Amino acid sequence: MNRMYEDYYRMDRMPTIWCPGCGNGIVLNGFIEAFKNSGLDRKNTVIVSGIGCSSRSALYLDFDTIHTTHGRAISFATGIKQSRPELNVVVLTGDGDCSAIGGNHLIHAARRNIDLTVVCYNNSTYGMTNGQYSPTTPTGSITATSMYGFMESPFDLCKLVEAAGATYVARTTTFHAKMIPMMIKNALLKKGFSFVDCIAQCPTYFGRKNKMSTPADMMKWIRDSSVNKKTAETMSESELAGKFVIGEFVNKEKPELTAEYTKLVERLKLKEKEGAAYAKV
Amino acid sequence: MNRMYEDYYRMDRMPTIWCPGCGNGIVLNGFIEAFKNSGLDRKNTVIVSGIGCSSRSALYLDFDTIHTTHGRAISFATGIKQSRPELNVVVLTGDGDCSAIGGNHLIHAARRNIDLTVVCYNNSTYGMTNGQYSPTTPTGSITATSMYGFMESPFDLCKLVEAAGATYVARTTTFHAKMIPMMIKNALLKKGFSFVDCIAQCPTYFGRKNKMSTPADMMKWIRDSSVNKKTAETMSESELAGKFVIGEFVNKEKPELTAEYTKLVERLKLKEKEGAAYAKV
Amino acid sequence: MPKYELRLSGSGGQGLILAGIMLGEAASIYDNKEATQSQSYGPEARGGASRSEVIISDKPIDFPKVRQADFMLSMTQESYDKYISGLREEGVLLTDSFFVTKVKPRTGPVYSMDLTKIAAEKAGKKIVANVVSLGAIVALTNVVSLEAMKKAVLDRAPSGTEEMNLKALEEGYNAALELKGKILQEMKK
Amino acid sequence: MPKYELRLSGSGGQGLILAGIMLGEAASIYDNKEATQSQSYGPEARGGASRSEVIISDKPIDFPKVRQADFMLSMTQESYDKYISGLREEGVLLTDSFFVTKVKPRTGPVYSMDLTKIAAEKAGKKIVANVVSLGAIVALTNVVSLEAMKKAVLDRAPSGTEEMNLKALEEGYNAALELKGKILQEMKK
Amino acid sequence: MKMVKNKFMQGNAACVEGAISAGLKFYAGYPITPSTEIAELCAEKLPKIGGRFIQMEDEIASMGAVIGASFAGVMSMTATSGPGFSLKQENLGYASFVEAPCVVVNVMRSGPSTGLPTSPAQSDVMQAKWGTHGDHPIIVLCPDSVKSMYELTIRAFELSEEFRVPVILAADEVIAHMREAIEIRDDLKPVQRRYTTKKPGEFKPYDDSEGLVPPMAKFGDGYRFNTTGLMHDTEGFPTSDPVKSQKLQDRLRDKIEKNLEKIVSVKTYNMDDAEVAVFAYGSTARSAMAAIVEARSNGVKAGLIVPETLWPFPEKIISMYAEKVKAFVVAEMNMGQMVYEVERCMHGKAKLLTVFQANGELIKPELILNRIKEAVK
Amino acid sequence: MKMVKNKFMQGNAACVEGAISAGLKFYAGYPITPSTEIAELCAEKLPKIGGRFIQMEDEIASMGAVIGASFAGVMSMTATSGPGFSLKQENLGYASFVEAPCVVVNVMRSGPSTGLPTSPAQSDVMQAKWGTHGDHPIIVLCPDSVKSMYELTIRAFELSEEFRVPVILAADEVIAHMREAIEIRDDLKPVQRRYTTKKPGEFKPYDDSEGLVPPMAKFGDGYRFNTTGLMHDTEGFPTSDPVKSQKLQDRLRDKIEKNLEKIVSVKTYNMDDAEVAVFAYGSTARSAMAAIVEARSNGVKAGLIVPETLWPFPEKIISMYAEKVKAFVVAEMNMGQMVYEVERCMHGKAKLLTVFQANGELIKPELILNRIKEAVK
Amino acid sequence: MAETLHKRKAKAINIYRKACKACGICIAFCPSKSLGTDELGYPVVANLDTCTACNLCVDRCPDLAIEIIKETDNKPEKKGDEDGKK
Amino acid sequence: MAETLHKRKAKAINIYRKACKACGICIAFCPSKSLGTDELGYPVVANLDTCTACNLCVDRCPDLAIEIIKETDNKPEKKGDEDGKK
Ligand SMILES: Cc1ncc(C[n+]2csc(CCOP(=O)(O)OP(=O)(O)O)c2C)c(N)n1
Ligand SMILES: Cc1ncc(C[n+]2csc(CCOP(=O)(O)OP(=O)(O)O)c2C)c(N)n1
Ligand code: SF4
Ligand code: SF4
Ligand code: SF4
Ligand code: SF4
Ligand code: SF4
Ligand code: SF4
Ligand SMILES: [Mg+2]
Ligand SMILES: [Mg+2]
Repeated sequence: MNRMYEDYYRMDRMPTIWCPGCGNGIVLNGFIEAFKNSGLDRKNTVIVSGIGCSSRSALYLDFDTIHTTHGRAISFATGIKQSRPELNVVVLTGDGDCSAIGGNHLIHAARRNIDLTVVCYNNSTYGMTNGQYSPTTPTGSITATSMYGFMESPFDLCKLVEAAGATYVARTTTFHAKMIPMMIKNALLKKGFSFVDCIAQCPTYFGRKNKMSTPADMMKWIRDSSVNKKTAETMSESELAGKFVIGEFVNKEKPELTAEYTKLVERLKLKEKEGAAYAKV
Repeated sequence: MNRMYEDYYRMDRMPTIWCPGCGNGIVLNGFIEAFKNSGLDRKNTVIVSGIGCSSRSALYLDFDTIHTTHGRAISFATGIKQSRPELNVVVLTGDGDCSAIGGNHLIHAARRNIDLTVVCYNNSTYGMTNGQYSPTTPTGSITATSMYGFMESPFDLCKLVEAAGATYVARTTTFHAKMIPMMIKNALLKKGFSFVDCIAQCPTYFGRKNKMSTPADMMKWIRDSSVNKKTAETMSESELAGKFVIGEFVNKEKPELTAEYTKLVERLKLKEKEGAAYAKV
Repeated sequence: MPKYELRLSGSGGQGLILAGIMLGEAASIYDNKEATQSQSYGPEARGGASRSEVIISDKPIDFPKVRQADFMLSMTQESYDKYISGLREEGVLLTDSFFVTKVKPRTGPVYSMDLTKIAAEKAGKKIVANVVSLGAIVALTNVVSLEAMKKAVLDRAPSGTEEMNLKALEEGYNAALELKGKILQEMKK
Repeated sequence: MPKYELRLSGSGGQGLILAGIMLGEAASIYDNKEATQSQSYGPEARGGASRSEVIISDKPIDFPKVRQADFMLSMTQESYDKYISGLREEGVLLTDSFFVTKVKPRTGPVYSMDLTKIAAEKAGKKIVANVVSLGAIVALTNVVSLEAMKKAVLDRAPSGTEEMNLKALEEGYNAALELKGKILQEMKK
Repeated sequence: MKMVKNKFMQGNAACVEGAISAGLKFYAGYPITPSTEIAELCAEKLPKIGGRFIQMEDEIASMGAVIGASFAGVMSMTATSGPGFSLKQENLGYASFVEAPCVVVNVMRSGPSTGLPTSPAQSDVMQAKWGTHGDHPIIVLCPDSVKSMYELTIRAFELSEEFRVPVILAADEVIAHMREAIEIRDDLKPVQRRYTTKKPGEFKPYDDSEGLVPPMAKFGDGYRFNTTGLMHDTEGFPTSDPVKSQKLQDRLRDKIEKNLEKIVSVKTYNMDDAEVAVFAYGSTARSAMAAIVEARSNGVKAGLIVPETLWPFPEKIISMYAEKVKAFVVAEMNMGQMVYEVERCMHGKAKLLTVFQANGELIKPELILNRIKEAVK
Repeated sequence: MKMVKNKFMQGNAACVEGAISAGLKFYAGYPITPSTEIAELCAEKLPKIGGRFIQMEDEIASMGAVIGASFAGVMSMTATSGPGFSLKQENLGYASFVEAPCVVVNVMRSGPSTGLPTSPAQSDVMQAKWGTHGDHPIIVLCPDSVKSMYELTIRAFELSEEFRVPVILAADEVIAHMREAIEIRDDLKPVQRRYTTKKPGEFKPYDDSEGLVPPMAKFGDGYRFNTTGLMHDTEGFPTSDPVKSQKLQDRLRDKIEKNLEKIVSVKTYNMDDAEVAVFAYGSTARSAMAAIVEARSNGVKAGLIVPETLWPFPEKIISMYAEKVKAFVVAEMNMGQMVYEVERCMHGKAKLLTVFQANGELIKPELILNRIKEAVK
Repeated sequence: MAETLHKRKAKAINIYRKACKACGICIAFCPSKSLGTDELGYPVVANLDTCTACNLCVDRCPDLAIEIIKETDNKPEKKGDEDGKK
Repeated sequence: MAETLHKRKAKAINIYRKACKACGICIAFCPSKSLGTDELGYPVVANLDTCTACNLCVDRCPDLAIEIIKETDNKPEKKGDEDGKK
């Protein structure tokens, strides 16, 4: 392994359990690069993950890490952040983890605008359980539970968290690997709920079932399905079906929950003091 | 009780448990009017509800009714619809039921575009448990768990289900009582996931805590906070904060899940037959 | 004093839950007795009849629910109808004579008082009818001392309303004493 | 036949799970014996060593896991290293000589065969190396009849590949028989 | 004509075969190892027979969908494993309380929490009975072979319809993932639901005058009935009447307790003259079988009791044997669960020895054999 | 200086007072009757003392948040009732497995399912022990007065920190909603967590060489430790090694089982010469108390056993009294739950009579008295 | 039907006292102030003549406790304290 | 630093064989076709001269198994089969 990130990896846990060519490694490296560039203090940073291939990320990072239950990472993260607002809290999660079983926690964290950074490793399948359809599986895909072609429509997770109230929302892909650190860094530095959707390949299940026999084939499909945000604006809904729109969608300021709560605590303290002052009179 | 709807109510269950001036009755009457006008067959219609004051609606309606668990009405409805696509399935639910604990089922049903009609009695509080804040409570409001003012932002449920993929989305209020039947009727007739957000008053908890001492006061607040969709388009995000935008937001066609599944079943039957034919050769 | 069970009943807005709590506080905090208070919950508690139950005793209270009440206050006809069967035949009944108009004949004493009217006219506000009742309860039952009751009421009175509440308590107490006297006299006859 | 335990091991893509299933089918469906098959699961099953276990017996099989295997096939060095300790000292070892190069000396017989090469050269495709192995297993162990094994292989062969699979089976069977003969001869020496 | 097909298949596949034979037409689930094959096979097979599959967003929703389908009159099932089984508990309690027939398969893996997701355990057997809040009727079956996974799945559907109760098939990973030959029968009639013969207006969904298990109506048949998870009266409407409440609770208990002979099933081996009884279920019963055979060959009179019904617990049989044997050996792949019941029913009449193991591996016969030997020492 | 304030308050309020005395600084919950007052009081009081409250989107998230806060080093609690308690089970198992100290209050209402939401019951007591999948350590306390709700809440925090285990306070609606006078003490020191004295790099979060309960580190202190719900080794990383797995499971059991004398607490009344022992807990213990007093005044030597610790179950005490008394009477507001344990521990040594009631009403003393009388007949 | 001399649009405003919860909504929002309140807070007809039969009170009544009989309706006026319940 | 005659941008392309999973991504997307594959599918340097040191292979390698030493870098070339693991 090259030594670029060896300080951030738990080297004794390597190699990862990930299959050859799995996109998870690309996203994880991108996260480390972003963290390095963010200037944040590792000591004050907690990595939270759920269950899934992607969620194993937490185990490889030399941070305070907590590998929680399937779908619930964001709720654990919420407890950490609201109880200790001085900590930077990052959630590394999969499309299944954060948008199937965990969809509700995702939208509520966005609504609350709690200062979490959520990175979704979006491979449009449940890799860990051998490749069933997920809420982000493109319509028509073959998976272990949609052998006749997936009949539902996928979520556009960026649109969803935007509608829910997130203050930073962006999407990139493992093909666009250089964009990952940039976006995650912005997300880390945003004081508010931020979400980065990283389209990634699961060559083992999604790829193979959908006639992409190598990891590179799947990355080519990702490349060919990607559309720049600017370009996308000129396209119709039907033209955009099955495409991944890449770019930053939201980057705005809004009062952040834990900071507002701290203000309340201060306010009540003050009141108490004033109360005490009155009492003395 | 006047006899307008006596055929649709379970008269022996009357009066409702709802407080004087509760908005739930207005929405429920609106639903009945809509159903009458829809031309749908009551025999083929199932009403599903969760738990909450609003969810008690199911008990008063002379239909096949199922009063399920808190937040899960949509998942029960999904099972009913996917197992028996010929049934019309209606979900009567509250803001807590469908967007707090049940938020995930809501967005997933919208994503799947399963033919359900979901009517949300949105009183921005948990009436049944005596008025805590809910995911639709306006920022700053006083509730049983936000005695210092609610610090989070509310969901715009219409935007949320639109982003999730719903094919019919509209909002009205109990003040605009005449619009309720119109919108619910459109929702009932839409072959796809439809959602009607009905802003309603909980005078007992939300009203009283927020200095609206009578039900009419709370309806006046609703009236004064309502903005027509057209007007809203000309307003800025900050101008729209705390407002209820009224109107139809989505009304589109998209393949519906259970119908698509029926096609699959037919296709496989055909294949089987062809297979059998081959076998005979 | 042995175990004494009181049930205060009326409708949602009449402040009877609070009255029960103040009674319990008077007994347990200021009179150094044992007391438990409980109340009805649930959807049926919305509007309709509401009730607050207090048990007062010198010894620790085991079973904490009122079974056959020794005393009952009814501030509405509906609550009277609903709960009267839970009052011991010899138990004491106090009603607000304005709201409770139909009372069945019974063995135990019936005190019918203009509680709400007293509150409005003597203390200044209808809403302190619950405190008027507390005064009457002290006079009629002696389960707590008037002193303790006063302290408990003062503890709970929003600042600025202390006087009104004390007035209400006293008016209730006095009116009830008077009525009790009359009735005892009548019974002697 | 008493209980006979086989372990087929190799890497993920070598079709050993399927081989185990076909072996089980041959025994249970066509030879009317009892058979169980099981395999390793889990993240560690991704890449790395994979194994399929088959137990064949005349009597109902109680404990369904292989404990001390009577036979082991290793198609990779890694799987050999990982599982060899589970083979009885007297048990039969079959390896793919191309992939398994380091075999420790042992009491029981070691058959080292060019299974993959046979598949590629004699049957036409590397991927039927698993079926070649099955042929060899039949020849070396007699746990199932060649007839039964053929039927089981045919059942599972995708249409169009029947011949190739049968060929693979036979080639494996013949090559193993030959080798066995040789080795027995050697042992006699 | 009875057609028997011999098939060599996984326990999970046998479950799906059994379910389809029994009449399964609706499956809702969320994938989880080691139960996933059940979902995948249902996704493949159900549309071919006019049934329907849906993968829900989580296990809670899956359980909801299954109950919905049940009231829609469609035979329904879901399958999961530990973490998902925990999530289903609330709706499982609902199903039990509203008496919705349905089948829930829990393929037990090593826990608690995520545990060892691909390794076997038997540590959800108490949860299967007590996992949801409140008292509630439940039936739990436990297969010890691929064949019994097939047969008990069918039995699960039969019992669920006969008693209007969710039936849990508590399989362990070993049984779910191993392959054995089984006979698939073609002549099975789908399980039938008992529908009311009453007319709309006369029908009450929880009419206790019709016996302990009231017949049902289904949505769309014009009955306009109501169902609620609130305490309810015979008409299916909320009540807080203590008498009606107790009556319902009693009936829910009695419909199981008074039908034990129809429900409880226990297999015994060599118990006639046994001095030591081994109590084991699921794949552990296979180890126990090897152990008692070995014990007998060592001259120890050991017998084996294998409950197919874990709940209701076969109290009487255990009490009866407790009077006869010197000792019980309870073996389970957990830290001690069904042993609580065995000990309770033994009433101190015999010695009790145990083999508990919760490390992701099937218990080896020697461990049980050692305890058998200890028991007669 | 000890300052005692007398306050007349609800059980739920006493719970909040106790929690705050113990050091509560974080509450996450989702409202549900009859526990809601706990959330409301925490929302009001916590920010005043520099603590924090959050209302989550459901009970699952609440439990997750509480565990997150626990690892962040903040003393945390959640409260719920039956349906919510069922939903918390998965994460409760996680908390137990990763040994996150926290307190979960379950105010029991009549179930199953939505049941009678405002009426009392004691029907989640088996669930409290067995509700989540997999074997797992847990402690369950049960208050029988407002005072004991205050005290046992404090005790819950103490035990949870001492044993790194989630502690469940299983109150019933009667105790939670009734008001009684209690003494609030001002001199209580907040419960302290045992933190590691090791340096980063040396610290292992599950180091069994440090005794049965390893000291903790918290997030943000530079330890860079890992926690996982997968089977884990002493360093907190996944393992599937059977030996390490069994070792962890054994330690989790032993940290409770080998500390029973520190954990188990039982109150007895008049048991010295009792011929009949009544076993009752929570508000039912109050009825039972009335019953034994009445029984004694009728000349029947009745005593009362009130477990403050429901789990671990006070086995030894029950076994001991079973040898002494003629009969046990078990009274509970359910269809029979703790009775399974009582019967088990009695080993057939005495008669067993029961009073089960699950209709939303507190059991009346007469019912218990009747059984006491029957017992001596 | 006979023409009437005044512009009265409603023949009657029926208030079903047993169904009515005295919430006051109908009164508060009647555009023509045709409704008033009795001492217990229940609605009463204040002025039938001003009623435009707009039906807003009916649409907004949560409890179906009010009914407008239009001049053009054939429906009879409610009699006395009849409840309207079956 | 001494000028070189050719336009070579990379001093070396290090492939860490033990970390590499032979997924082929680096090879497939190298814009300059500088990487090739050995018989087992592992990447090998096909042409160091064409490498533009764009680093795309590094960014896209999931396993940090490849490294570009630029001409301008001071870092030494990897030696032999050294693993790079600590
Ligand atoms: C409650 C629960 N349900 C189901 C599972 C099984 N499970 C583990 S990971 C997973 C899906 C993971 O998908 P995703 O988050 O997209 O991760 P990926 O493996 O694709 O990276 C599922 C369904 C579980 N562990 N817990
Ligand atoms: C699992 C679970 N959690 C919590 C509750 C308590 N509960 C009942 S209704 C309700 C909120 C209802 O809010 P909403 O859906 O908005 O209905 P409303 O009463 O406002 O009409 C809650 C929290 C419950 N019944 N079940
Ligand atoms: S299964 Fe898919 S997601 Fe999981 S490690 Fe393999 S390639 Fe990656
Ligand atoms: S509490 Fe609020 S929502 Fe519930 S019935 Fe009363 S007014 Fe309506
Ligand atoms: S119909 Fe219109 S005008 Fe007449 S009373 Fe009703 S609201 Fe007023
Ligand atoms: S709106 Fe209806 S319920 Fe309210 S006061 Fe008017 S008639 Fe009565
Ligand atoms: S740095 Fe660029 S040009 Fe050089 S090998 Fe890598 S991808 Fe190819
Ligand atoms: S991308 Fe990395 S892991 Fe894949 S082949 Fe190239 S060096 Fe190896
Ligand atoms: Mg995924
Ligand atoms: Mg609401």
